Amino acid sequence: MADVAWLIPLLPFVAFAINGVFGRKYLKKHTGLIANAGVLGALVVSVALFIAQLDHAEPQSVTLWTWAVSGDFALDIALRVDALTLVMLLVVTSVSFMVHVYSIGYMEHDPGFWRFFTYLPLFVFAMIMLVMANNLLVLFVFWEAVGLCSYLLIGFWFERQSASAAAVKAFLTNRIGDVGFLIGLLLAWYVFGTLDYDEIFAQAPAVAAATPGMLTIICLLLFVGAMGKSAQFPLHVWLPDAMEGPTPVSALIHAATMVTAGVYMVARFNPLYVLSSNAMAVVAIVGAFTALFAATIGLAQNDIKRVLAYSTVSQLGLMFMALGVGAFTAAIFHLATHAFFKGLLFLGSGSVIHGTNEEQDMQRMGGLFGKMPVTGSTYIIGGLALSGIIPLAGFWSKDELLGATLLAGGMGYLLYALGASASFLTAIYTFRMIFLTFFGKTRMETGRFSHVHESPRVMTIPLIVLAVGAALAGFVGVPPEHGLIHDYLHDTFIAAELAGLVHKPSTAFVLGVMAVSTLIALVGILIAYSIFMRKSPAPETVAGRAGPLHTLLVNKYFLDDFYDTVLAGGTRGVGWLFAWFDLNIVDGLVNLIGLIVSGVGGGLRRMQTGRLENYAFSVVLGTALVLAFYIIMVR
Amino acid sequence: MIIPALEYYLVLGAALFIIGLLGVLVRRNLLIVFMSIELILLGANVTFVGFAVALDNMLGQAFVIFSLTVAAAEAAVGLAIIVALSRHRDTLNVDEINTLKG
Amino acid sequence: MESIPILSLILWLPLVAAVVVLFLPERRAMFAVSLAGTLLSLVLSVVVWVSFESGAGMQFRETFDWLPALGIQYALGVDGISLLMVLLNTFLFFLCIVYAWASVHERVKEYLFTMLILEVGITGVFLALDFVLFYVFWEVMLIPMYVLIGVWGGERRVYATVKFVLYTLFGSLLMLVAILALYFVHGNTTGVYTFDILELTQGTYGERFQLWAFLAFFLAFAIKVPMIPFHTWLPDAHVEAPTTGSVILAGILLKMGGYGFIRFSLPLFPDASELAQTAILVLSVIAILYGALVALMQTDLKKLIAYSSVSHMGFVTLGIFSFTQQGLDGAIMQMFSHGLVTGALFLCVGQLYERTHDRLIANLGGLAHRWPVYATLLLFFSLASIGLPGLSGFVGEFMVLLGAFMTGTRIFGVLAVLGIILSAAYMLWMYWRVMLGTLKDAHSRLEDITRLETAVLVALAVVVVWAGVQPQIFVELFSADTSGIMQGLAESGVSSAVIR
Amino acid sequence: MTSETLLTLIFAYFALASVVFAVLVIMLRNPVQCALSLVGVVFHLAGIFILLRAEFLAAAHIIIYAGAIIVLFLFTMMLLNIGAVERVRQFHVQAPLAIVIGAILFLEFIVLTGATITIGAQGPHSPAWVAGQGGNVQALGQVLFRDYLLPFEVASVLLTAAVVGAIVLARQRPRRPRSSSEMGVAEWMAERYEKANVRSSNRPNSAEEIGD
Repeated sequence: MADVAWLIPLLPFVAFAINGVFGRKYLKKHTGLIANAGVLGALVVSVALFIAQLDHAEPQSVTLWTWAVSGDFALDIALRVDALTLVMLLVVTSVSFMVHVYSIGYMEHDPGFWRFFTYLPLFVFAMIMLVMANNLLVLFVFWEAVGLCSYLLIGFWFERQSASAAAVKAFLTNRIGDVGFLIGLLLAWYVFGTLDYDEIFAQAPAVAAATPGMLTIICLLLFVGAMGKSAQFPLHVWLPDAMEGPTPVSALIHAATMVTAGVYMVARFNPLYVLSSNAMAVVAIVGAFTALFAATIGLAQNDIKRVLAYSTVSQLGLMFMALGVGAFTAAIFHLATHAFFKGLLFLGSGSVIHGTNEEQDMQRMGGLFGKMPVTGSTYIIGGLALSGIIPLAGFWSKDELLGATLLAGGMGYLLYALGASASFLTAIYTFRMIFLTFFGKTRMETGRFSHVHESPRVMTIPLIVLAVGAALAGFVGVPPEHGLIHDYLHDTFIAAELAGLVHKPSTAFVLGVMAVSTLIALVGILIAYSIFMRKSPAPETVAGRAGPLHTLLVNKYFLDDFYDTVLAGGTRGVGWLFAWFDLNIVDGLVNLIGLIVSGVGGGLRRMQTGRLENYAFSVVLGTALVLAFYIIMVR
Repeated sequence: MIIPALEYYLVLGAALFIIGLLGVLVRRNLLIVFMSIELILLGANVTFVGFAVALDNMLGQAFVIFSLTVAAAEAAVGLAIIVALSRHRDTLNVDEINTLKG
Repeated sequence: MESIPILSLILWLPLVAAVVVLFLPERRAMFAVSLAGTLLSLVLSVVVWVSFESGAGMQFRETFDWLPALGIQYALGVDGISLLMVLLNTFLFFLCIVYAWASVHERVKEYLFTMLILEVGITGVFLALDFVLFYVFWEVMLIPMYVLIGVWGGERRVYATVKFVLYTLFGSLLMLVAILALYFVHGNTTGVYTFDILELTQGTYGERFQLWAFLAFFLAFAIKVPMIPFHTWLPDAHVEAPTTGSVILAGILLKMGGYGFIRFSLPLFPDASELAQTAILVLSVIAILYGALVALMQTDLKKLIAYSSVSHMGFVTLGIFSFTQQGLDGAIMQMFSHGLVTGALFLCVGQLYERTHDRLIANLGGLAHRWPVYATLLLFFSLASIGLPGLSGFVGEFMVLLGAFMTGTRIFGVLAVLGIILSAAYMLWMYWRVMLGTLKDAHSRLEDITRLETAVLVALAVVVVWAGVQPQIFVELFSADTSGIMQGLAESGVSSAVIR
Repeated sequence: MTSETLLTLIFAYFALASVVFAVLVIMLRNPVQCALSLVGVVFHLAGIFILLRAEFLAAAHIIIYAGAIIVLFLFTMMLLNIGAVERVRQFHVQAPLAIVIGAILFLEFIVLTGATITIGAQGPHSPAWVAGQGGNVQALGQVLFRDYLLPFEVASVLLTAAVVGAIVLARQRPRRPRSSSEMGVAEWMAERYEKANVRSSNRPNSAEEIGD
């Protein structure tokens, strides 16, 4: 069955190729159908593959061709099919398909329609290859390829300077992470002599015993790559800016799939990470810190998409936190549920933007529920899932990973505190967003408000489908620790169990954590309700009391400005210095040599008087000298 | 056998040669410069013949014949150049002929 | 196959075409002949490729006595390394002539003649198996390049071309001295006075001699590559050269330096190479970072690409002097890829300049609105230049880095990796400023590139993708030869050579 | 007085005389007098040659130099009408320096001739052999026309070439083919003007300008 695995990436790629070559001149609006067909095909094959392998998800690989052989370095392009891949494939293809369908409606009037439906299947192709990669290099190749698609799609409306700037920023920030990844990859080859997953995993214990430091360094470097792609502090700055792209892109790439690549990667390398407790600790702390850090910023943003973006950063942080304590299954579980409800929220916000004629500022919305009932209700489902209200999808997964931190003990308590605070804030900003957008009195001008309309079916149906997913997807993880997904991924993450990182919780413990989580979420929602609906205290009062903290949050802790001036400005400064040095010193030296030569030539030129007797004189002088030399020296 | 000794002839040749050389270096009149060149050739001829006799080898004398030929050819061509030059430039002053100036 | 002197045909066909062009009156006819000549050369080199047996050393050899008294021969031959360079060369020249059809209208006859002679010179450098023959081609190539920049160049062409010629001449004259020294040293020790490259490569030389000869060769090659600080001729030459001149300059001329290092420096002077290793690695890393940073601050498109060449060629020397097979293979792939990608980028800039008459980044913007095809292709080649995985640029850089990570200190590898951030920064910044944003009024009526121009770029793009997706097709050509070089290094007692 | 002393005295006279005449050649102001001094040099050298028993060469020198070359010089002077002494400086600025260098060179020559010349192998043409041939003229003829015939012929070619060259160089360039009557007035005026200009103003500096 794995023999048809190559169809999964191929179908979106074919769609990309067709649209790319013929889209502009011939296909035009039909590109949407072709892209949808390609992604649907991938989805169907993935589901078929999943069903066929439901019982025995043995890792299999399909070698396609040899990439390069040089000395000891030999690398095949191969596809891998195992439990983790299949889970990821399902998430990626299903959300992708929904977004594709939705985009037909959302992008309908855009002149770059064909371009959009060229980039989007390309991204799907790259993402599929990323999760199907069988070795580090292929992973890296498509790691960068999804980054490229992200670049292309963020800068989709290239006439906007801000879009282009955001695209470049995203690419460069990702590149910084990728450099870490690349160095880790090169070190991995240096240490293991191979880039193949299974071979690396097989050698990992021996290497860990021999040079534990090296293993930690490799893990950390790979994690730097994950930080870039999954927007973890301090490389998170690109993701909020990435909202310059069309909203379906934000839903697909910057919420559901690409940004989770980092989580996937760390999970994929679980046999490596479990061998290095230091690396695990770093992952957990970075994740937990990012979760809280981004959630605080999310409180103070007014752009509906930016709130979601910081929320995504925060949720990704939770996943990393789970990874860091060895709860790989919980992380992947949360990844899957997050893909559904965050995809839903983004598409919903897109629907709002579409319906309000390109309004993104929540301060100028309000009272939209009546105008957009489908969008509104699905959005609330997504919001509840994100806040972690039982029994929606987000609840089960978030609860599980919070529980895992507690079980880890030691540092885990701190992590739990960070994670729980993050979920508390999540509930607040999520419902702040919902209340500001859909409820209360509208703050739109009447003329514009009257034109607000519900989106067409091609957009609402994906919303409904995703809402169902957001509501029910959690049940694959029910009962906690023994759900379908746990069994399915059990073998993949066996390393964590062997390393003693998995602790079996008691039923009382599970129920206790669930109760606390629900309580936290409910309190958060209530606070949001009281501030933003009841206005007691009014939002302005809260902001005023927070004072400098509020300023800090609105300005995202001034981190972007810091990067702009210090890093970008510093690089430019050094570049300017070097350019000056090159032009004046290096080239100056070259020209100086030229000047010296021509100066000496000019001096010698004067000796050419043009007078015969001077020349004759010098001949005679020379003869006399030669003879003198002969007489004195030779004889 | 050669009387007086070969060295005397060589010194005579050298003297003529040097005088001719000085003429070339010192005089400004092109015609006299040419005559000085003839002096140089004459100095060389003396040396040739001196060696030819001292070494019992007629080649030296034969060479003087060639030297004479060259002298004649040089005089003919050189004077023709002088004629052409003086027509062109109205001067025989070497100082004024410095087209080679760099 | 044996009876046909196929390499001689590849080498001299452009010359024949050049001579024929001289007697043709009409532009069409001149182009037809030139195209036929270069195409035939290309086809023949593909034929050589197809019938090439990888790992069998020098093949298709042709040897005739030229000046037997001095041991000088007319000797040609290819191994994997030179074959790849010849392929690149004939391919680029063919495309350049095609491109010229669309763009060159002044002094066509002289132009085609110059280009074809240039092709002969460069092909000869890669095919020659005799040092004198090699040197002759090495110098012959300078003359048409001089003419090309000097006649069809930009405003400061005289300065640029004189600088270029003097600079490279300086290096190559030192190389001539070293070649002669090699000849005599080899002759004195073995009694065989020969300029045969293969035979000279077999010999062993004293360390002192190696050092001096290495330095002389090094200067010649380092100037060609160009390594920092011998690079300043490059930006000037590139900026002033006509489009095809830049393509050839960046595409192939620079490769002669890297080729020289691989073919001569390592096998002939292993001990001296080892002594120089650290210094050259340092220079390479400086070139990568410094070139990229300087490129970041350029305002002229051509200068930007010129400095990016300095940066990319830093990877080549880094790979070669990592003394690992991966590094060597990577260096060759990087040369191949850089030839294609930078050649294409210069074509792109040429097309841009022809339409807008402007190369200053600040004066451009938003061109993607008018030129969708051009925008796509420029983006493609910019990404390839960045070293996006899946395209050819990545293969070379990656393998070079693999090699660099095996040198004693991995710091060179780590620093070089940082260069890829910078390369992304300047290329994307350039693309953003030139193609994206709002369109300038002055450019609102410009037409997208023609089908012919598109075809040229697409041809390059296909190879770029091919080499990126399945580099093994190219790597297997020369990996046996590079492994031979590595064996040679190890046998000469180079302790820093890592065979793995 | 032995014949040796006598011969030495004769040599001394001829040598001194020729040197004095040579000095006169380069010292006299009037070129005609210089040419005549050169004749003096040649005659006295002929005496030296006779001392050396190179009778043919003595005769040849007188005939060619005095009879041909110096006459050629005199003809040239007549042709150019520069027999009169020019009222310009006759000697170069570099003269003192040149004389010093010349003296040094002369000293070097003397050092080299006086002390170090070792006579090479004796040739085949001993006085006895010369006498056997019937004298100097016959001996020279034997050598020249038997052993060195080809160089001799080449020399004759050289002479022919020199003659042709001299004629070509000295030939008066044909003036404009058109007479002034065929020119338009303006053209004729322009030509005159140009000529006058070249002759009057440009003369001293023209060479400089060309040189630069």
